[in-house]
Amino acid sequence: MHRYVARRSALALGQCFFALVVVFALDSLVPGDTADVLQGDHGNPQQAAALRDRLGLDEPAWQRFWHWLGSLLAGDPGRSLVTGLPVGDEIGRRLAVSVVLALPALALVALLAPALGVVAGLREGTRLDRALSAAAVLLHSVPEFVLAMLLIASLSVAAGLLPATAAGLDGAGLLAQPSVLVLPVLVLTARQLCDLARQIRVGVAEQRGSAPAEHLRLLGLPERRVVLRHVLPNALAPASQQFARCVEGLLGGALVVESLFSVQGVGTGFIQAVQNRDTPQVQTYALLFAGTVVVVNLAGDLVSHRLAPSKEASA
Amino acid sequence: PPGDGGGRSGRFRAAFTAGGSQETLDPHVAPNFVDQARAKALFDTLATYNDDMSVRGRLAESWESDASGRRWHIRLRKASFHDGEPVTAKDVLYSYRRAADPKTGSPSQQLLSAVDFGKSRASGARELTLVLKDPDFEFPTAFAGPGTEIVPEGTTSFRHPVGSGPFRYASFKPGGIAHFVRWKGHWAGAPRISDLEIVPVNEESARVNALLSGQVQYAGDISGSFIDRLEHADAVRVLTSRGATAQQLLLRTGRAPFDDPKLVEALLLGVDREALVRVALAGRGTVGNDLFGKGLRGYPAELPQRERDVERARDLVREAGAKGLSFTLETSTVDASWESASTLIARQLGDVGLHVTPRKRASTTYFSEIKEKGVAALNTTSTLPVSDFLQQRLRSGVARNLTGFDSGRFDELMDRARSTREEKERLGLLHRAQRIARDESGMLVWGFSDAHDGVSASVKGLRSAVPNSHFWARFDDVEPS
Amino acid sequence: MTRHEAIAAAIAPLRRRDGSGIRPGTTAADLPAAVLLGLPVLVALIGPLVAGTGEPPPDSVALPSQPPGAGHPLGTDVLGRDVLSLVLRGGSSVLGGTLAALLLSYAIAVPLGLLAAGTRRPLDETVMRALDLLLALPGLMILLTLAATGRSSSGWLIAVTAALQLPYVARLVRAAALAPGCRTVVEALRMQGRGWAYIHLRHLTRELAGPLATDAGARFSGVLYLMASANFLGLGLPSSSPDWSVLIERNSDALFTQPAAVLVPAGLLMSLCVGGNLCVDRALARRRTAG
Amino acid sequence: MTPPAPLMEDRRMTPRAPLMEVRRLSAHAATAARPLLCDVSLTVPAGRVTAVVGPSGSGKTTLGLGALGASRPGVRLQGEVLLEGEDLLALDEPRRRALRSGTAGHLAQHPETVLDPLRRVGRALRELAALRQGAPGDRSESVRAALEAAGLPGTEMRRRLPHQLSGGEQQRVALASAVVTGARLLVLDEPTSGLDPASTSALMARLRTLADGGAGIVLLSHDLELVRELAAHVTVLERGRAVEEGPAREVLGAAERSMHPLTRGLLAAERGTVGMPGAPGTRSGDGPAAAPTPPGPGESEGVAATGVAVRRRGGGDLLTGPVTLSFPPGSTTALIGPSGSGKTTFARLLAGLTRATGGELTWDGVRLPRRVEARSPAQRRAVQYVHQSSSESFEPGKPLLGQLAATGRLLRAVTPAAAEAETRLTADLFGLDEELLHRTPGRLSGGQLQRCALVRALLARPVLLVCDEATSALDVISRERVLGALPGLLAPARTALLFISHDLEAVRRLTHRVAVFEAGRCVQQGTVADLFHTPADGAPADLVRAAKGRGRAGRSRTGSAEGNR
Ligand SMILES: Nc1ncnc2c1ncn2[C@@H]1O[C@H](COP(=O)(O)OP(=O)(O)OP(=O)(O)O)[C@@H](O)[C@H]1O
Ligand SMILES: Nc1ncnc2c1ncn2[C@@H]1O[C@H](COP(=O)(O)OP(=O)(O)OP(=O)(O)O)[C@@H](O)[C@H]1O
Ligand SMILES: [Mg+2]
Ligand SMILES: [Mg+2]
Repeated sequence: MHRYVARRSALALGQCFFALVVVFALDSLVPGDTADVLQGDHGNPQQAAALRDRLGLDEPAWQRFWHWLGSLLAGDPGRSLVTGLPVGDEIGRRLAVSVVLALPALALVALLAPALGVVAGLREGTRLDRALSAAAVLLHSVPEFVLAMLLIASLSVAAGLLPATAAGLDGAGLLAQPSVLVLPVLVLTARQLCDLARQIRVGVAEQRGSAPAEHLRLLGLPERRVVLRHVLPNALAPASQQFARCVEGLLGGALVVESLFSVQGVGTGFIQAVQNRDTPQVQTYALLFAGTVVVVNLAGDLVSHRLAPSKEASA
Repeated sequence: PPGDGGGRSGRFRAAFTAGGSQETLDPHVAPNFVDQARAKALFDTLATYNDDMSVRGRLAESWESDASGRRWHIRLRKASFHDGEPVTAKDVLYSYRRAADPKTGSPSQQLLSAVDFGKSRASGARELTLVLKDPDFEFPTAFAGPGTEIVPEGTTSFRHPVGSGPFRYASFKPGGIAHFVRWKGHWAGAPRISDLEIVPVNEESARVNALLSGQVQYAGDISGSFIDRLEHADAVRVLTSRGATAQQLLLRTGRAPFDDPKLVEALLLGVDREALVRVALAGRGTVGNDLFGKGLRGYPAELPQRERDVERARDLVREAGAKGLSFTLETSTVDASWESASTLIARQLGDVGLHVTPRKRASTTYFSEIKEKGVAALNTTSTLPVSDFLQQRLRSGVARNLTGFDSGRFDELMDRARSTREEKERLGLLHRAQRIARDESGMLVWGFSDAHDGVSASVKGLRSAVPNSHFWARFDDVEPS
Repeated sequence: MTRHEAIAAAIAPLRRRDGSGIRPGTTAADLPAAVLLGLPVLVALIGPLVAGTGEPPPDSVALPSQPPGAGHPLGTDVLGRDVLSLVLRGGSSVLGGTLAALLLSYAIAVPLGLLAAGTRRPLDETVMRALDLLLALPGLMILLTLAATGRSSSGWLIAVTAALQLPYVARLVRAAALAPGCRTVVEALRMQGRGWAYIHLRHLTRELAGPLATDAGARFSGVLYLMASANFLGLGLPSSSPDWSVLIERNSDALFTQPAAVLVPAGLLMSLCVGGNLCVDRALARRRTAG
Repeated sequence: MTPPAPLMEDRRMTPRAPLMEVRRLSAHAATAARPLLCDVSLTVPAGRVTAVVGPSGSGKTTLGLGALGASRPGVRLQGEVLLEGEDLLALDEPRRRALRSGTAGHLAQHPETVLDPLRRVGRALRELAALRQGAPGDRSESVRAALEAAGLPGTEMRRRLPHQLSGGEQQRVALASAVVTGARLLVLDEPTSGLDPASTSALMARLRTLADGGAGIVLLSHDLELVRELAAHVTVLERGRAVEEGPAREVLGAAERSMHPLTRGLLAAERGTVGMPGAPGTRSGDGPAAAPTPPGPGESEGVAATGVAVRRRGGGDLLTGPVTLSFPPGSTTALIGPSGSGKTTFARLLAGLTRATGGELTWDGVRLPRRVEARSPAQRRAVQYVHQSSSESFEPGKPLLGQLAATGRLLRAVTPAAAEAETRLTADLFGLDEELLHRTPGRLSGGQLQRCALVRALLARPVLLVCDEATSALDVISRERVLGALPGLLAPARTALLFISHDLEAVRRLTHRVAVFEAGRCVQQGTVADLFHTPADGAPADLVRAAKGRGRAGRSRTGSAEGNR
């Protein structure tokens, strides 16, 4: 086990590095640079030259990459080309916001998905199951912006119950005003929840009739215990991987939600960095995402390793 | 809670797009609306633009030139910075020199680079003379240009900016809310609201929702279908400034196939401007006549409207030997209307026998890309003084001449106009130059789209105005309700 | 070893208590699902015949985003086109594109996942870690790069969309195939001389049908909207295409002024997803009772 | 012992009140023409063992499940099942279960399938113990007692996951799970099928103690020896009908005294003098198999294992080995040894299903790849393995005929029609009706499936056939048929046989040479006669002693059965 973890961790470093290289290569394939972005439709060649000189954009691309990598290893991911501020601060601020948003969503998913999945799976084929399944798929297939806009229009604009956006709030601001979180978290949760709940539902439906479950029933174990102790663990083993997907989805993929609610999170931050051709930021975000993916997957693998028997007993 | 912080407490919140902003309070680096709104609150300029882009004084009480149009004498009004120091001629010289430095990156760098700072002098605490390298009787437009704000002499850091504008700096986090408070010592009288917060909200729908739910009292830069929604909401008013943005189709006259004037003319005749305004702008705009600045000072309003003539256009295409020619039309999401405009233009030109494929490019680097690439591109320009526009976009060889228009006659007329003291005569020359540009420059101005901002119905004191002009984002006029 | 038998128990053909199971065979409960699924498919297939595939002439262009009214039973879209005729014409591309991307990703990911779930540990690690890499790359970055470098045809979009799904599907397949992979029956088939293709593609994919079908149901809408937003970046279909997902994205700003332009195509897609998923559920349940 | 003392007293005081009563129970499957059970009645008094015997496929498992108010999918029950006076079939599922809870225990015929693969033995048992015992301390004690009752003393087993157990160990863990609830009614379906003789004797003793403690036991078994030893009352089933019932010593006493031909057949088969008419290839006589003729010139040397060993991934050995055994053509080898001694591991290693970590496998001197995937079709054909849990080795939902015939098609390139004909023929030799072959695996009994698995492997005409407990699920008649038919089927291709079994009788009859495993080592190799006359110390000696002991017990059965009552 320890050897496995060590090997995977070494691999993880390699993966992150590879991701950085690819992202950098992609980034340099895209025409234009930060100077172009900053100039927009005004500005002139002299200004552009001065700007490139100041930002160090006239250095060859690979040299910039190595410089950045060097300073990263020294613990400093550099300064944003656009704002000139330390990248670490900017991303840290946005990460705090994303985490404040993602944690409640994650908690909701972790609680509700098994509950819904189990309820529907145990009553597979009944009207309740069909209703829950239809609702889940419906929520999953509504375009996110439609869902968000309808919620905002009804709950914030018309009823005035909840704030419509999180405009201008940082992580601490969000915590101080939790009502702001309600709608974004709801929209964010809806999709992931449906995904996970449906996977658990099939798992439960398959497991509830399995031979071990039937055996426990024959021995007179109450259904609740059969479900909790046998059906659920067996159904959750594959779902743990899906849950890992969820974490990634919540951290990075919450783009639509972040922009619709004007949440200053890493999703929109990354998009902005890419659009602004802000290489140090893009690279740092890439590292953040790659790191998250790798760690979450490793965790998912270890969990399912614990939950499910190993693949081969003999070497 | 929603609706909190309305006018009653004297706090006013305004939402703007902030994507791509450098997130600095340096007024000389102010490319975006949000930067300009922040600069307008903290700083003053020597002058501002009226609605027709004529210039009116602000910090400058008066200005006049000598007979050559080279030496401009300026008198400042009595005003002071937030730290109590008076605004002096030295501050003006320092600010202008800074903005004229290409390293600073001011949008008005080109305008101010006309000044010979070696010869320009402060002739008193509130008087100065700017000496130009070349005569220019239209020079005062530079006093009102964006990025020409007056900062105290020697300022290099804008962490805690000091200006002479109606609001004082209170706090600002990059990417977050800029909080300013009323400055009682402003020369034009203190603003009526006590606090101004400028909130960055990038997504348009979020700005609209924030406004509708009362989280902000002002939402800048709203386009397209959201206007309909706001117009139907009781709690909200829409400030519309007509024809604020010139919508253009740029044809590279220097490159094949548009090096053939026949083809350029065919396109001018083949585009249905009215349909474009009706559909792409949803009727919220006016039809263009292939010239910039409809309704502004110096615009030749007497020219007849150019109409679509499919037959003639088709003939011209045939004559140019370009039947069935295909080319790509560069477009982007820079402007909300381009998506439809490009589709529609492609279809309209299909009628005259041309095959046009829109090609979308990234919005942030769009302008630098179309400088290098492509033969046809969409473009917008927000309101500027007409002479500045002609000078900067259509003279041969200038950096922002995107069509490659190169006409000795045009350049000569422009030079003569600039050195003509008599205003009427000067404008006459500009008219003549514009006639040439209209037919030959390859710049097809098909319409002028309206600009919209939303405000809460309860807000008083704000009026609609084109961006760059005096009344746009003039939050010191807002009355607390 | 015996572990194989024990693991088999976990996934063993599933026994159901008498009477509690649902009855196999088609019942009235299938009808709503079939209708939900059938309606959009029908519109997609027959719509073009009804509406004709050509673009309407430019002078027929009306005001954009008009609510339903005379001449336009469903109003107009942001380009001033008749929503009804767009909806009738825009089904096949969305279904075709999404299905193509999905099928492509499954065609590659299922064998990869099965390969990883096989007995060769190094192979497993290589395949899975390589796919992790794909997972670690921001998909948006790839799409933007494609758009910026001019590789904007539908083929590229489908390929990239499919590639972006690979790690997810492969992981799911691997996880689900791990246990059945060492089932006694699989060993027996191997000994019987059955080839890799038979065991994996026929036997194991049948075992995997449950998780896979569920995943595909959910993934369908994900891919759909991913491709729609890629269209918006300038990839794949032009933004003037009548494609349902493009229509939704394109008219999103007019949700409140001209809801029909968004809600009608979205409704059709939702009906497709819900109907499809419910049918899958039913089919799986039936298979379980029958097995 | 498991049931608490006061209860024991209770039951003793009212010995006549039946704990459970099955009245006119019928079972129908929608797909079967005739009922699986037809009006079967059964009374299970407390403190007694009631046995049900009958040939494979006669409905024992169906009856066992029915006695608990349960049934397999697709099977409907009719009649009354009274558990402590309440009719289980009239109740809804939760009430039925509440009634069973802590009262009834069931040992499934295929215990490997009913253990939760993700839960460690100890935890799974503790949870069941909680049905009866409130305090955690008591639960641990119940678990300990149950494991001991099942013949798995010590705490080591508790930490294992089911897949880390050998077949016999799984069987005993499943038994522990049936008794740990403190059940007073135990339905045991083939409790000894995977056990070695020593464990069987131990189990017998423990079951007797349980019965003495007041438990009512339904014993479904084909092991007549066991039934005679334990049961007071026996019911003989044939094709779902109870054809004979009565006190065990009378019904199973002597062939001559039995009323029904089936019973007579069973008893005759037990003694090895088969009276099943028209069974081709049967071979009477109980002498050991003849020594194989040595390979002729030019004939292959067969399959051989040299110094093979298996190490577990986390360290530790499954097969401490190294084991060296060769299987020349025509040879018959038995592999015996206590449960958990590594027999299955060795067999799977030969088949390429478990990878050897050391040593070499050869066929005709050519190295055999360690993994079955890496073997060529000819190599796969050469070594065929019949799984210990053969019932799990079929594709669900597909008719068996096609599945079995595929071997011939794939490994010997026979035409499908010929392969099917061959399949039918071989199946018939083992007593499998053609009609059965058209069913899907879920609709066959355990013994029927076991024979199908054997047929499938035989159709490959292998060089070496490895049978892992190939007769464990068979009743005496079927076993007799299989043992009788096997040599004839092996002869044409001079197939070598490796026969893993706990059934020393079968070993003696079928094989010439024997290898005894103990704790992953091969501790004795030699002819069967050698083993019986001069067993080595340790496992061989124990096995022989246990076998002889059982034989003696069998012969003095009447007395012992009577002595009990
Ligand atoms: N994955 C595993 N991890 C740990 N121990 C294992 C594992 N698999 C098997 N064992 C142990 O290895 C030993 C040998 O098992 P094997 O199945 O070969 O025994 P066997 O001789 O076939 O027994 P039986 O007669 O009960 O079938 C047993 O003690 C078993 O518990
Ligand atoms: N679902 C079904 N449909 C049709 N026939 C079935 C079904 N289930 C079982 N059978 C048949 O019912 C008969 C009784 O099966 P059961 O498993 O009870 O036999 P058994 O006495 O336990 O046999 P064994 O000793 O081989 O385990 C068998 O002939 C079997 O083929
Ligand atoms: Mg049975
Ligand atoms: Mg074994």
